[in-house]
Amino acid sequence: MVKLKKNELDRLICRLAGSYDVYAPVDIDGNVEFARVSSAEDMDQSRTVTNLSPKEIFFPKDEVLFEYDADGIRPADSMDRPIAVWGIRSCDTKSLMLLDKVFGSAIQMPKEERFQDPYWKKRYDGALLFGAACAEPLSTCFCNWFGGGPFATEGMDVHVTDIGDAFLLNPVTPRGEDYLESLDFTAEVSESDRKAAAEIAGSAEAVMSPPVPIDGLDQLLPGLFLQEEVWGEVSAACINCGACTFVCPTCHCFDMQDEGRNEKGRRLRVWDSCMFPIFTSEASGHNPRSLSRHRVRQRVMHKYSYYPVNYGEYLCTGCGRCITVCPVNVDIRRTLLKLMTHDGEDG
Amino acid sequence: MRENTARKSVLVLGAGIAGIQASLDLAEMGITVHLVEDTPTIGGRMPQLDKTFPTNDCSMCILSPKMSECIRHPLIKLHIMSSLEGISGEPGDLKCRVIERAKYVDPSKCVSCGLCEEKCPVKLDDVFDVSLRKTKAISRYFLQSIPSEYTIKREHCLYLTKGVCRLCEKVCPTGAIDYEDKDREIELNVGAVILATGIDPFDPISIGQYHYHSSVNVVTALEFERMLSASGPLGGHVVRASDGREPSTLAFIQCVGSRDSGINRNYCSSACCMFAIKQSIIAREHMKELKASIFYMDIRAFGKDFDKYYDKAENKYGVRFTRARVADIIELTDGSLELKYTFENGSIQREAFDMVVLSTGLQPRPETRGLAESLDLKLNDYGFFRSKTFLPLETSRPGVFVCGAANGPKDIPESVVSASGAVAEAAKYLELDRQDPATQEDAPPEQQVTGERPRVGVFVCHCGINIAGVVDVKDVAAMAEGLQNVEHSEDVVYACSTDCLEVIKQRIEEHGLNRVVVAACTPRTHEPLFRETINEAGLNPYLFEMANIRDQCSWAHMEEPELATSKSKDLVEMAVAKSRGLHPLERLPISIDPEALVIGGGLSGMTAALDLADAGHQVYLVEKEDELGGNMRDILFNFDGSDPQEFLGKTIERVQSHKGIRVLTGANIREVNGYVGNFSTLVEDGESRTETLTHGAVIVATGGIEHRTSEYLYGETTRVVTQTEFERMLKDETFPAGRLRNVVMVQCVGSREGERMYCSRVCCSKAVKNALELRKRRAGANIYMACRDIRTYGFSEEYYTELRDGGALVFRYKPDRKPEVELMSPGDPDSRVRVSMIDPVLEKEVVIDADLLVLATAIDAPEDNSVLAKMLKVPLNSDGMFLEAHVKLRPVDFATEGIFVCGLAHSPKDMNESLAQSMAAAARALTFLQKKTILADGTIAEVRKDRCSGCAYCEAVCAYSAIEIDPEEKVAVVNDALCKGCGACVASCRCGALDLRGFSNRQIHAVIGALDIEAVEGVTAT
Amino acid sequence: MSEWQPRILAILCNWCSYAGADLAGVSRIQYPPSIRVIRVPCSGRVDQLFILKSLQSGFDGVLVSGCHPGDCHYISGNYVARRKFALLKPLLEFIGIEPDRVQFSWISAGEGERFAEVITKITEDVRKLGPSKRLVKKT
Amino acid sequence: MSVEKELRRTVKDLLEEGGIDLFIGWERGSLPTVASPLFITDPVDAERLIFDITCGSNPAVYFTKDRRQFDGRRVGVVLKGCDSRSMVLYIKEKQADRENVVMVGAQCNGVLDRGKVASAAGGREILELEDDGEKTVTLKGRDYEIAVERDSILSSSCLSCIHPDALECDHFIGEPRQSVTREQRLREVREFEALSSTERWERTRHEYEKCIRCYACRNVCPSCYCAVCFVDQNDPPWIGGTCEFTDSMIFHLVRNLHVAGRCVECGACARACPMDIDLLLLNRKVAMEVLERFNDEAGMDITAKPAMADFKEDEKQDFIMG
Repeated sequence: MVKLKKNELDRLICRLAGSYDVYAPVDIDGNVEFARVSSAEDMDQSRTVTNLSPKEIFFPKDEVLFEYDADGIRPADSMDRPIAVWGIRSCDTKSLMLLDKVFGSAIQMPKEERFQDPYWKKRYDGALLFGAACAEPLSTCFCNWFGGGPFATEGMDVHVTDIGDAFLLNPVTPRGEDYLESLDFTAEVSESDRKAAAEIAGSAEAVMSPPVPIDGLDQLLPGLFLQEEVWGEVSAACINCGACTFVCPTCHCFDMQDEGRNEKGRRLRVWDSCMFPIFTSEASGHNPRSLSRHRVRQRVMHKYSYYPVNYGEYLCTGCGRCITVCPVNVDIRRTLLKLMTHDGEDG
Repeated sequence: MRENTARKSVLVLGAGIAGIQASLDLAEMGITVHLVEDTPTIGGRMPQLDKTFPTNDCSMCILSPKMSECIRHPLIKLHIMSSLEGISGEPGDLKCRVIERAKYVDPSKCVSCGLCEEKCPVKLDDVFDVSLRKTKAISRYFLQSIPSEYTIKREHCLYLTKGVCRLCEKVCPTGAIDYEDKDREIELNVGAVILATGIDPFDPISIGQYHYHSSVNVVTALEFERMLSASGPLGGHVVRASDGREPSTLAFIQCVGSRDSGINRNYCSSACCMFAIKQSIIAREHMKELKASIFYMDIRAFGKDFDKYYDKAENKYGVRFTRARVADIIELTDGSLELKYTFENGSIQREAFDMVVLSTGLQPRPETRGLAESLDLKLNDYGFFRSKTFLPLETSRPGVFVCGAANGPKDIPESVVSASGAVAEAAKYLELDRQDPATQEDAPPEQQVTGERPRVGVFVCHCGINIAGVVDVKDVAAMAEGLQNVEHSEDVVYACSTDCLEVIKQRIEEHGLNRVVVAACTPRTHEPLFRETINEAGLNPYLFEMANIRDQCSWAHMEEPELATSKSKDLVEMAVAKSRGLHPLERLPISIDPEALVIGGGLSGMTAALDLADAGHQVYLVEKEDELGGNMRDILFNFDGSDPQEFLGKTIERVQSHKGIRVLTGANIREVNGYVGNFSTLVEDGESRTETLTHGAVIVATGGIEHRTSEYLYGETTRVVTQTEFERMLKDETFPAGRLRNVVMVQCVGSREGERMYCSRVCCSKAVKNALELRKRRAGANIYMACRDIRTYGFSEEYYTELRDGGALVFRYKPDRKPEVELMSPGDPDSRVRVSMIDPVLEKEVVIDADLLVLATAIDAPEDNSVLAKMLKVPLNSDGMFLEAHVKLRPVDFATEGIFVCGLAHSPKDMNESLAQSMAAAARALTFLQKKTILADGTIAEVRKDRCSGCAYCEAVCAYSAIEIDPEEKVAVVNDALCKGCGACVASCRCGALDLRGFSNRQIHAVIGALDIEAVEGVTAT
Repeated sequence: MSEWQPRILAILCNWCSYAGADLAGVSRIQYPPSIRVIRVPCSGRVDQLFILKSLQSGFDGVLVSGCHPGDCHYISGNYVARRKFALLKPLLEFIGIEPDRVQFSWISAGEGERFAEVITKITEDVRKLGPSKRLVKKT
Repeated sequence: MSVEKELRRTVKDLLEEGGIDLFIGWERGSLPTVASPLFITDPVDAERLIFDITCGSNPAVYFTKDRRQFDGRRVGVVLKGCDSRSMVLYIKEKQADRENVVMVGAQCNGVLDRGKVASAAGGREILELEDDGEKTVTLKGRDYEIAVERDSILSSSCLSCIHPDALECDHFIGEPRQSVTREQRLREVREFEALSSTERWERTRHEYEKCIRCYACRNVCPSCYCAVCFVDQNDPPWIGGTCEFTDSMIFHLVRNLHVAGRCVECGACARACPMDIDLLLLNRKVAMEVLERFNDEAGMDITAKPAMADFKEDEKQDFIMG
């Protein structure tokens, strides 16, 4: 572990920018989201949870997959520099790990059939992630339901604790360790530094509400699938705006779109949302999820049943963004509790 | 055998709007029409007009669709430059001798390129543009002539008259000139003849005081119309011929050649007042500073919505209306004109104007007399074909009918009405069979293209040098070759020539083309031809698209060949883009019930019912009162002495005994469902029994009602009566006790003011008629008439003159100073009344002690019109009268197909006019009822139910009630039979649930995105 | 080619404005070769999206022309259209699209001269503005 | 009697003997700044109802969610002025039947803009919120408490609201409120109009470049109830789905035009936007044009045809080339 004085942060960022595209939380018109930075001054590290999740860095809202014309297909311009992120919270680094299971290596497949999304891998595989410890968890934070916590380090290369006048940089992976070793402007960590960090961690833990045990939810949900009434109840207030899916760090559904005329054009991948009526509209015109309750059910099932069945863990990290952003206060925690306590009988 | 063909055809003489309408109606009923026209084009007078009153509709805009429909109709045989020389035989089997004059241009070869006209050395005054423009010896009658081929005026052609020149022959790229062409005489065997020979404007050259011959700034109304016309010789920019200056003051002089017994024009030309008002409004729109004045005797704005137009001219456009006679015009040195005019009180004023427009009246065409002689027809005193009361569309010869202005001045809608009416009359001599267009299509079997990849063929036309002289057509064709899905592309000299059409068919075969694009002239004229061609080659006609690279490119960019070429390429690329998305469209058959429902058992309803029943259709005649007859029961005299009641009695008897008519009296319409051909109507009788009638058409003849006034002490004494009551009094001789010394008549009671800003049209003539009748019965009575304008239009003018000549006194009052009435013996129910009013001649008050005060009360629309209108989904105008589809050209139709209107339900009109309109409504209904099926257009809207949210915006914007929200499914449903394919609903559908076949969202999208427009960098504004 | 030539999409109703364009040609009235015409049955058919899409596709200007009020072949299609244009035009201007890029006119079948004038005017207006950039999609 | 108390009593009555099967109102949610919709069928639950500054979204949308989901039931709903206009619009657009809706208008004192509240709290989490109903709102967090001016955290749609009270309603609860004048309402539009064309363009671009095409604006909008939004249709592909600026801009322009004469200016779109795009400005501009040109305001007159389904022959046509 090393210590970085706050006035040296800019130096670190500049150094990173020398070989990486550096992303960090930035205040854009009052919204804090991850954006490219070239110095520490661009950053706003005050938010525990940014408005938008950093998944967009690795899985853009829209991206050109390839262009085509009469002469054939050309891959889209490829980026040549790796990505570094500063200030990413543990719920978000965890979410990247979850997404990597989908895009990086589909582990339910036999090895030779595993699909690896080159667009994702190009960005994620070489990324250097400086995670930030959460000194002030929010009332909407529920990472501890999923084994996380304000000082969790899963998915980070370096874990960073703000101790007031300095950051403590703790390597989590060899990549992180290598990078820290390459720095010549860090300081030794003192015992009091460690103590300060531990105190911060302790009080952060204390703020968190105790986790609700949700073990077995993935097994329980399929049994509720056909119980229309309970889904009607949990979806009654939902207006299917989809904002939850767009701010969610783990939602990753996308749509393929072709643009072109005559013999040239391009293929794009854009974010989609299961909240939209069109989401499962089939070519025949039939839509198996034409009702709101079925779309809400899909979102819950995907996160808390289908994914865990396939990949062994829930597709949710408890960041709480969906709770904050919802215009009608649909709180996923209440939804899960409701489903868990449902007596299992319809009507 | 021979008789059969005769009874299935009609000769229509004259191809103006009346002739066109009559031909179209007949042809739609399955009758073969020989349309014989003297000039080289159809269209008649209307193409000369700029705008039409009272809607300011563009005349050509509304006429040209009818012209193209007429020329394309397979049952209409057009004989241009032809004349009818004689008729022999009996009605139902008439033999007509027709001479077709030589045209000297082979229409099958002429491609209307215009090179001949350009080169022709003979310059002539142009007839169409009333000599304001020059034309050539080889020419078209006017730019949009139909047919569009050129003809030679032999009396002016140098070669034909002097044997030299032949320039046109040299330049003609298709060898169409044929100097050897000869006149041909043909005999046509027809069941009936309809004369629609039209009318001429009065030539003011003979009226010295207006200096028309000497002052260039004095013009006739028709000349002024051409000046106003955007496509006219001045491009719509009115200037004085003397100095090219825009006039700032303008005088219209009314009744030039009308209402003038001195020159045997003792009739009113009926249209000139409105014509002048229209011209003053249009001129004012062209020239914002213009001050227009109209000098008149009476403003005769008697038609539907005319008075509102008059009011608009006066109050919105500041047109000055001056009631004065122009005695003389003096030309001033600067070319301006000083008018000397006399007011009613005899005072004289002088005023200078920049220009003077003579509102020339209408007179019979000079050929009429000769025609009448050769056809053995009688003319009236003024030289119009003579028709009789009760038989407004018949001539003196059975089997020969007349319409349009040939038997008296008419405006456009009246001409159209009389044309359709004449068709209904002619039908009595014809053998009508119900047509079935769905089974008549004898096109070859259609190739299946759905699911196939588009294989587009492109044909780029040179049009001689019309296109190729500017556009590099080879380059365009080569570019097209490289476009996606284009299997074949070539340039052709004349795409529309017979041999090239064969080439197109061959290429379809050779290359397996399933879409065809022709880059040539305009689809407005040529699309039907090419559609037919590809259809002959087995393709659905809708798999065709045109790029207009002549009219909208080479002709418009003659100096910029390179840019015109690149524009042509773009247009072709866009057309190819659209063609890829073209789908075969089907014209779905809609079956038509042969029965008809006529609502209203007055004269109009009965006449329509009889015409329909005579044509073999079952008619339900529904009358809410207990007996038939309607308002006609109150008409007891006619000008000519004929007996209206006798006629009514006969009509009722015919109706009641006709086995094709079921009369339901005391019955009310409760509900109407369905659409053209398939209506079902719930009728309830007096005892609340209901019955559902099914029928294919509806005629609305619900009539009008006499306005109930409370003005002029009506109801307070028996000596104040309405004209209707007075007529009864005359008939029954039940006058009030005592001598009838003074009878005062007040006109416009309830009309032309307040909520009735319309003229009730019949009251002036009715008052004159009753006054003349009174004079017969009480010779000593003094007759005083208080009026605003006397509106005895047409031939009624004679009787007005007769009344005045007999000593009746006419006072004109203004609406703010109406005649005042007081009871002479208050409390006495039979009190005489004292009437005081201003005498405008003496300019002082006159007081008359009247033994009888007769009020000309207005005609009101029945209040329950609105209920019926809602059931039928048809509109009412602001006066509560039924509003037709188009006030000019569809005067008895509603926008909703299969529903028609006639009589007072439409607007106030007299008996003969109601008769003509009822016949017209019957004929229009027959155009549907005479078909077993009609074909819905292929270009109609369609619904994607899964996208529809049922918001009903489509329903609200559809002018034809062709789309509705299904009450059960709550999504839009298009009625294929009613949809006209305008696409207003489609563009109003936020949900993208609607689309328009043939102009689909996908197709238009493809066209918009067809061009690869390179981003231009580094160019800034210049 | 030397000078930049604006390309303007003209959406014309079949019965009046398209006929007016034909008449201009028949009368050999000359106007700039800037327009590319789409024929539609009625101005009422014009979806506002057509206009926006045209700008996005790179057209430097868009003209929509229909029948004069009262002249509509379909009775009231142009009135329905007019309300749409009445909103689109100020909205585009409001967001800062040069007002002259999108224009509307009424041209009758008899107004060949006027058709040429309208095209000349919109071409000059657009030429002054230079190539369209603001709503053009860059790919 | 307080608005809430009266509301509870009214709803209880309606459920007990007013012949309604369901009532849609609000209850306190899991966050202090946003209330949660409450669907009641049992009169006892009326006690849970609240009505305050946090009842932000437009409850009319439930009538178009899952098209005509309430058919066959008589439904009561508490409505702010804007909500009532949506309800009227629905009735005019055949999305609901007047006889099956019991409209309960309630005195509206404006609703919160959560973006503004968050800024007022400096990004710190808000755990409690107290509204004095007049001037001040107090925000409390883990270690702070601040009083902020009420107007400063109200939705901008409320600050410019000219119809705060439900016009068409069967019951009205509370006192009618003073509304702002038309000119105040259009202040921002006028100010924007006063800028140069280039400036307007720059600002528009800046705003709409933020769009992430999440369609939350559309999805919360009571007037956007198409089964398939044009932007989701691919036959034809009306408009690209990318965040490329012109794609986004055209999406928003068309949405503006699609809600022309239909937008009730409830501000739900702006509040739902995760990117805080100033969506209302264009809506207001269009509403202003609709009013000035067609003399119509969305959802105000239950008998009038909606503006874009109507026309007058002699309408202003200043935008037509002379």
